[in-house]
Amino acid sequence: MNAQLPRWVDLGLIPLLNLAAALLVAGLVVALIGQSPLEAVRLIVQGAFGYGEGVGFTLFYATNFIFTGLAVAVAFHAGLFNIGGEGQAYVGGLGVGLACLALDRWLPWWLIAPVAALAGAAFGAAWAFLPAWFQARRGSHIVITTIMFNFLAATLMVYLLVNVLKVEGAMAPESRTFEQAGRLPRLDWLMSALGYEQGGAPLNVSFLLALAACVFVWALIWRTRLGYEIRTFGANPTAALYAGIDPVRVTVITMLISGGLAGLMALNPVMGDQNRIFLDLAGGAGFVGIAVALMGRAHPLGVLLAAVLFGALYQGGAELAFEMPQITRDMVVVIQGLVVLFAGGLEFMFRPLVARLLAPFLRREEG
Amino acid sequence: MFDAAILILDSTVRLSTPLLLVCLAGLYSERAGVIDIGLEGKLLAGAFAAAAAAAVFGSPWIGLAAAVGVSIALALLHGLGCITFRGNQIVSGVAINFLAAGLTALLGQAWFSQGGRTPALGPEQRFGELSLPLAQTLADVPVLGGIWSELISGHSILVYLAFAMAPITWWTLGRTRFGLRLRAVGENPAAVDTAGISVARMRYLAVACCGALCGAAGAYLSTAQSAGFIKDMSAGKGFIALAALIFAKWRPIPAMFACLLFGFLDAAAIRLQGVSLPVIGSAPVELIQALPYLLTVVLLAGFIGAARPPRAGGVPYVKER
Amino acid sequence: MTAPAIELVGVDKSFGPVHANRDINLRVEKGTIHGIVGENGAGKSTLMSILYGFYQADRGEIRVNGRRVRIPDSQAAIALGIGMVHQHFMLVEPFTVLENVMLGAEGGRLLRGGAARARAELARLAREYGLEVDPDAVVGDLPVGQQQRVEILKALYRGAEILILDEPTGVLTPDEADQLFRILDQLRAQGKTVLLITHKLREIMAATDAVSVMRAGRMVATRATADTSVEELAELMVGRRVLLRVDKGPARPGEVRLRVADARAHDAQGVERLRGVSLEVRAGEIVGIAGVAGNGQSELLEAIAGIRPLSAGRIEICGAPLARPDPALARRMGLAHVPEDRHRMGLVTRFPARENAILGYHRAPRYGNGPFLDQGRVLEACRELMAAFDVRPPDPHLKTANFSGGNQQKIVLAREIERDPEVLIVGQPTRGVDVGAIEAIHRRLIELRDAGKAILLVSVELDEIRALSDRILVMFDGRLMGERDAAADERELGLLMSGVGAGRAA
Amino acid sequence: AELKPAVVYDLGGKFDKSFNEAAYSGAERFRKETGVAYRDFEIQNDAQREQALRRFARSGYNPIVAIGFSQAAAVEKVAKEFPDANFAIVDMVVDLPNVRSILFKEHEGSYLVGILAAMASKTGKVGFVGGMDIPLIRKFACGYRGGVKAANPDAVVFENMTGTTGAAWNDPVRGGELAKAQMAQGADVIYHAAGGTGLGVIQAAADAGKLAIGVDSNQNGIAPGHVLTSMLKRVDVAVYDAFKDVQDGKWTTGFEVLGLAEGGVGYALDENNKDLITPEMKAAADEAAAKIIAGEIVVHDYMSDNACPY
Ligand SMILES: Nc1ncnc2c1ncn2[C@@H]1O[C@H](COP(=O)(O)OP(=O)(O)OP(=O)(O)O)[C@@H](O)[C@H]1O
Ligand SMILES: Nc1ncnc2c1ncn2[C@@H]1O[C@H](COP(=O)(O)OP(=O)(O)OP(=O)(O)O)[C@@H](O)[C@H]1O
Ligand SMILES: [Mg+2]
Ligand SMILES: [Mg+2]
Repeated sequence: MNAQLPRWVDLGLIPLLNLAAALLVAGLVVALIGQSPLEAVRLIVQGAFGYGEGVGFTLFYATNFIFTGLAVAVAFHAGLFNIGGEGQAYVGGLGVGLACLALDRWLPWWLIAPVAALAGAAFGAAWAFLPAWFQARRGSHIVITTIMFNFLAATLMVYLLVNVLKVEGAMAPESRTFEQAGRLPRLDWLMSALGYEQGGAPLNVSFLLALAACVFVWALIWRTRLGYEIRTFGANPTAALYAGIDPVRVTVITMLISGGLAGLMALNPVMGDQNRIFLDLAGGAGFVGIAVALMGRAHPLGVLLAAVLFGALYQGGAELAFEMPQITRDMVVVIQGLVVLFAGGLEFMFRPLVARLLAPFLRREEG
Repeated sequence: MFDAAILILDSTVRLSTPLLLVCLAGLYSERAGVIDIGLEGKLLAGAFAAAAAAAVFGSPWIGLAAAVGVSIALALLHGLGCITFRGNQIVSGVAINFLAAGLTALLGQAWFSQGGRTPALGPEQRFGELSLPLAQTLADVPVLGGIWSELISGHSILVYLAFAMAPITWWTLGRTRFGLRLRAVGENPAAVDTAGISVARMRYLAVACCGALCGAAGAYLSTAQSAGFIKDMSAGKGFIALAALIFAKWRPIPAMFACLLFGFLDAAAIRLQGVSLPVIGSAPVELIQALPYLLTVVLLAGFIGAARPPRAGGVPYVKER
Repeated sequence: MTAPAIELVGVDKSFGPVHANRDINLRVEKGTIHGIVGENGAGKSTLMSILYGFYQADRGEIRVNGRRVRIPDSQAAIALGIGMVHQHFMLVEPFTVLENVMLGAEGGRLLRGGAARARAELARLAREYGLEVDPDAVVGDLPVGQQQRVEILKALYRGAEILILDEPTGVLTPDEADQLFRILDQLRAQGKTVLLITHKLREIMAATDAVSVMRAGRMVATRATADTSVEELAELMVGRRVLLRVDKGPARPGEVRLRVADARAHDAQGVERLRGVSLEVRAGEIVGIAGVAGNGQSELLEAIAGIRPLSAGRIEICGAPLARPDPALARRMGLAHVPEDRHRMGLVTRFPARENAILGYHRAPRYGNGPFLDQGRVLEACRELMAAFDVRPPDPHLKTANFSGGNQQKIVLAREIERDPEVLIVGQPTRGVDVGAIEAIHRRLIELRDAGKAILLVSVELDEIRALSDRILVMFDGRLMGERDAAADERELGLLMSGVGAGRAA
Repeated sequence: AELKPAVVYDLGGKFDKSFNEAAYSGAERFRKETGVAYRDFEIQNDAQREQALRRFARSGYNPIVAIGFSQAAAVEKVAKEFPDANFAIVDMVVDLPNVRSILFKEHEGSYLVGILAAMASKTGKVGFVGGMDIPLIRKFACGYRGGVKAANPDAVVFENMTGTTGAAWNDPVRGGELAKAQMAQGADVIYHAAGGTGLGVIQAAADAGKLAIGVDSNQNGIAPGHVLTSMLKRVDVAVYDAFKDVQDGKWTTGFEVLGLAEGGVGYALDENNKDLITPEMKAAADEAAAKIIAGEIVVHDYMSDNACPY
């Protein structure tokens, strides 16, 4: 039924068709509410990509999703389903924040940032360790344990924020705001090099770190011996055993890397934007990461693109809600749902049709 | 002491009911090889539909019907994605969750203008508590009265439905043609196909069952346990139910006990708050709240061996590659 | 003259770019056993699956008992009295035999009534054809031979008049195979028609009335079995002359390279599968282990390879003890291992060939520096392996699942042999492989022996064991029953394999 | 400056039936009375706070009212960027020349409903259900406890929090269970400060024929006859005043603490609960209110020392 299609069709045309279909249905919903769908799409696109600040926000959100998406993707290659990105990122925020709180009065940002990044990754990894260990050693299902660890992370963080980290006399359960040195620089230089004005967008150097993480994950998975072991274990555990790959070791290491990536995500909101440890700092990015990883087919480039798509939906959606008060923020969630549905769940819907339409043309190409 | 125990158990029953319905829903789907991470969304959509319909038409039964209908529709959408078009089941489930969260709030606001809430439901629009025979008479008999009148009697009809569904599901899976085929299609769809049965049809039936039960659970949430729909009111129950399903290794009767366990932990946590315990004294609220999750992890790591999921779970059935 | 049971006219089938069946014409007479042979990937399974309604032909016509029919799905095939035993069993492993037999033919909404009927019918079939299986056994726990019976029972239970068997003996011991052919004879005697796919030309000669040969998707010839020979069939299949006998000189054994001392091991269920096995393999000899599948051979290979921990005993490779169960360590000590089940263990079928070319050796320094794998060197190594073993197509980037069975096997063999190991342990090297490939594989193993390597060979093909081995050990129920030389009498070996024999003390 | 009012709600959303909704109704009241339109925005995540404030400021909105303590950092930043725009923030102090900070003495209002609860209780046991265990909620709880003890020193107060994730504010089922647990221990009046979760508390109390106390907005109408009263936190007034002050040219900045004296907190008395509040109860509450206003009673503010003496 499915002919082999050229890569540009599989990776370019079909995703575009899917996206278009999602937007079409979203447009119908918008029309039902009595607003102009075209205008809505224009607002989303314009809001997400049309001007500097919008682009800045899009990339800011995308930064979060890249990290959490990569976290899920790495685990996925080992056949592990890490639903715990949310909790790992939350606890990672504690690591990042503690590093900043401890050092922001002594060191410059470029010395604090690596420490904070390491701390975030280490805390995130630590939060992934037990579920990994239990899965590898005791056979407890990693999906459940990571879900449970999400709840535990929330509980731990509320406790710490309210009882330990909160500023005396302040209302909000959050840590003190970091000094200047506890803040990551913004990317104005990069944006203006691209001809944009970043404006108020909190885009910061953790975006560059996210890009580096994409390269890192790509190299790890496809270029290293460890990555080879991870993929082998994920694709065929029996063959992995045969090849002398220790399942416990691979499971634990993979989850540590996955949790570390999720923990790194906290760098963006904590050190890059809010400059303090605050409630719910992961803000659902851990869950969006699942969709991002799956839509990006667990490939870093795909994750990057999917993350930008989601970032654009977040930012463009906010813009839409702003400009069209009748469209509430819930509409944005609906649009996200439709995009995930069409680009993910129904991704093969148009494939047979495309294959049939392109068949005569492709055959000629072959011959 | 005994009374306190009865009250905790009573609360356990109430809290486990939506978990159990959703857990069994997931069981139908996953035993047929369709992983369903969208349980949460279907539960939420069901809760919304039930409350909205009950508010408009004034009857919880119409609400239940609407909930079941809407949840089945979402389940079929999930099916369309991962049965017909062979998409990724997890992505499709995630999409359902997003859609349900967004659409319930959006439609709720559009229809009722109460910020995504449905109007508060009056007693006649909700499922009331059923009083079983003799509940009044026995109420004052020690022990038995507590058990019969408090614990067993006085729940909504959906509670009895949920607890009846566990054995019914067991019987259906084990004793009927439908059940045999459903289990087979989750283990080896190719075997089902070569036996001349349509894999797609079986899987669609399974996800429809899943939708129906999620709908019932939603109706319970919004028209029995509470009196109306609130945005995001499912509060993660779909995921806990999924955990219970894995915990129970995809078997109906253990699923019931797993849900009861989760319900019990929750009920206990609710009642332990602020109570001064021996040895530790009054524990921080957070610790108590974390207890169910901690215990789950401990139980999983300690007592439950590796679970073997239905073999074909998560894999779309592809005959010709 | 009665109409043929099956007649295919101009059947054509493509999977995307793969043209699996080209313009096939075939006549199968009623009440005969009709063999079909062909190389791996020739299109045999595809053709049979079309007949069974599993795939749809793109073109062509099917006639059953002279009547033109459409077979859109398996239900239709069943209704026409066609049953099929697939190459890869179509069984639901966690189900009982009874449940598997009933699936799709339950006879009512509730299982109870149908179950009683099915039980009675199973008892009848068991009596009539000697197809005995415990109806309440869980299929996944049954040995493959029994599983196959379940498949046959399934077909017969559905009233099959025409039975298709796709490589039924690939997984059977000679004994089990004989039993199968007796059953097939009985079926024929009852007027049923059997279509038999196999790579074993001896079986074709012994069991069939007629035989058709496929090559590269085409039906190249049909012969009455009486009028043809193994040599002719092999030539028709492969398109060239094939040497069916292995030529080898006498062995020149050197020092001991592999020593297993009193090894004991358990399986996942805790059953003891190795009950004190001791053996030695010397450089420059092939030691064959004969035995009915499931008597501990798999566990022995896994234990030597470091995959399965021993509960007692010792393993020495090249004179040094294997300190812990670790396949990577065993490899470093000079061991190479061709596992019995290449799909499950020897390959990651989702990977391209080049990545399978380094499976187990991915930590070797020659494939890169530090933590990195050098893609260029991996590719080069894969090309060399493919050239040395004539893997077709020689494309390192092709997904391994898309190679035919024989070529997949060659990839595994090439990887393990070309590493120049001191000790090679091989399980079922030619299972499911066509004659052309068998010839090549056998020749390689002999070459390796002559190069002074120690080889331990496990196979359920007694012919293969006898053809290759310098010494033969027979395994039964986790123990070695005795040692014979290559010229040993087949009957005597057979007795040892079934646990009767003088050498019990060994 | 020209009047062009705007509101930014907190994460709960403008229809949270309590805090944000109060702000919304204040803005609506202003629009109805004056005919001046306003703009509002519901944020979806933390990064949007600044974004929304900045957009409003850039488009010349004035005043811009931010609801909720979580907005403080964002208001501080944006107010510095736009020194000519006027900002107001509810529930937190931002010490800038162009920001009006509005705080409420929730403990005072809670104290009053505490008195009413103690007097309405037949069992001498009352309950409190909070959303998340954060200082603001403890402030409610502490004031309530103070009022209860003042009216009945022997009274028992059960205090529970709902959870630790965002769901804590939207989980009526758990709210209901918490209420049932408290009622099982004897509580017959339960005060909630738990957003949407509180609806479950009210429902459970109503189902059991007991009493609940609403919060922030007037929630007496949710289950008439079963909501004893509601602790009003007049965010609506704060928003309305902010808009109105700009319109009337009477805008001031700095700190505003709205307590009983300023009419910023109070308890709701209307059609729905007039039969529940006896004259004695009303008298007691009003007397306490008078004393608090006069300074004779100082209700302890939990936030001042992170402790509750009651
Ligand atoms: N499901 C499928 N999807 C795509 N291509 C297939 C599929 N099954 C078979 N093919 C292609 O059809 C060709 C014929 O395969 P088939 O399984 O019929 O061979 P075979 O003769 O049975 O080989 P073997 O002896 O190894 O079993 C193969 O070379 C393969 O390329
Ligand atoms: N995805 C695919 N695309 C194209 N051809 C395929 C694909 N998967 C399998 N094939 C082909 O189908 C044929 C049969 O493959 P199968 O998986 O049955 O393995 P096999 O090696 O023939 O099994 P056995 O070892 O039991 O004989 C092979 O020739 C293989 O090339
Ligand atoms: Mg085949
Ligand atoms: Mg084959």
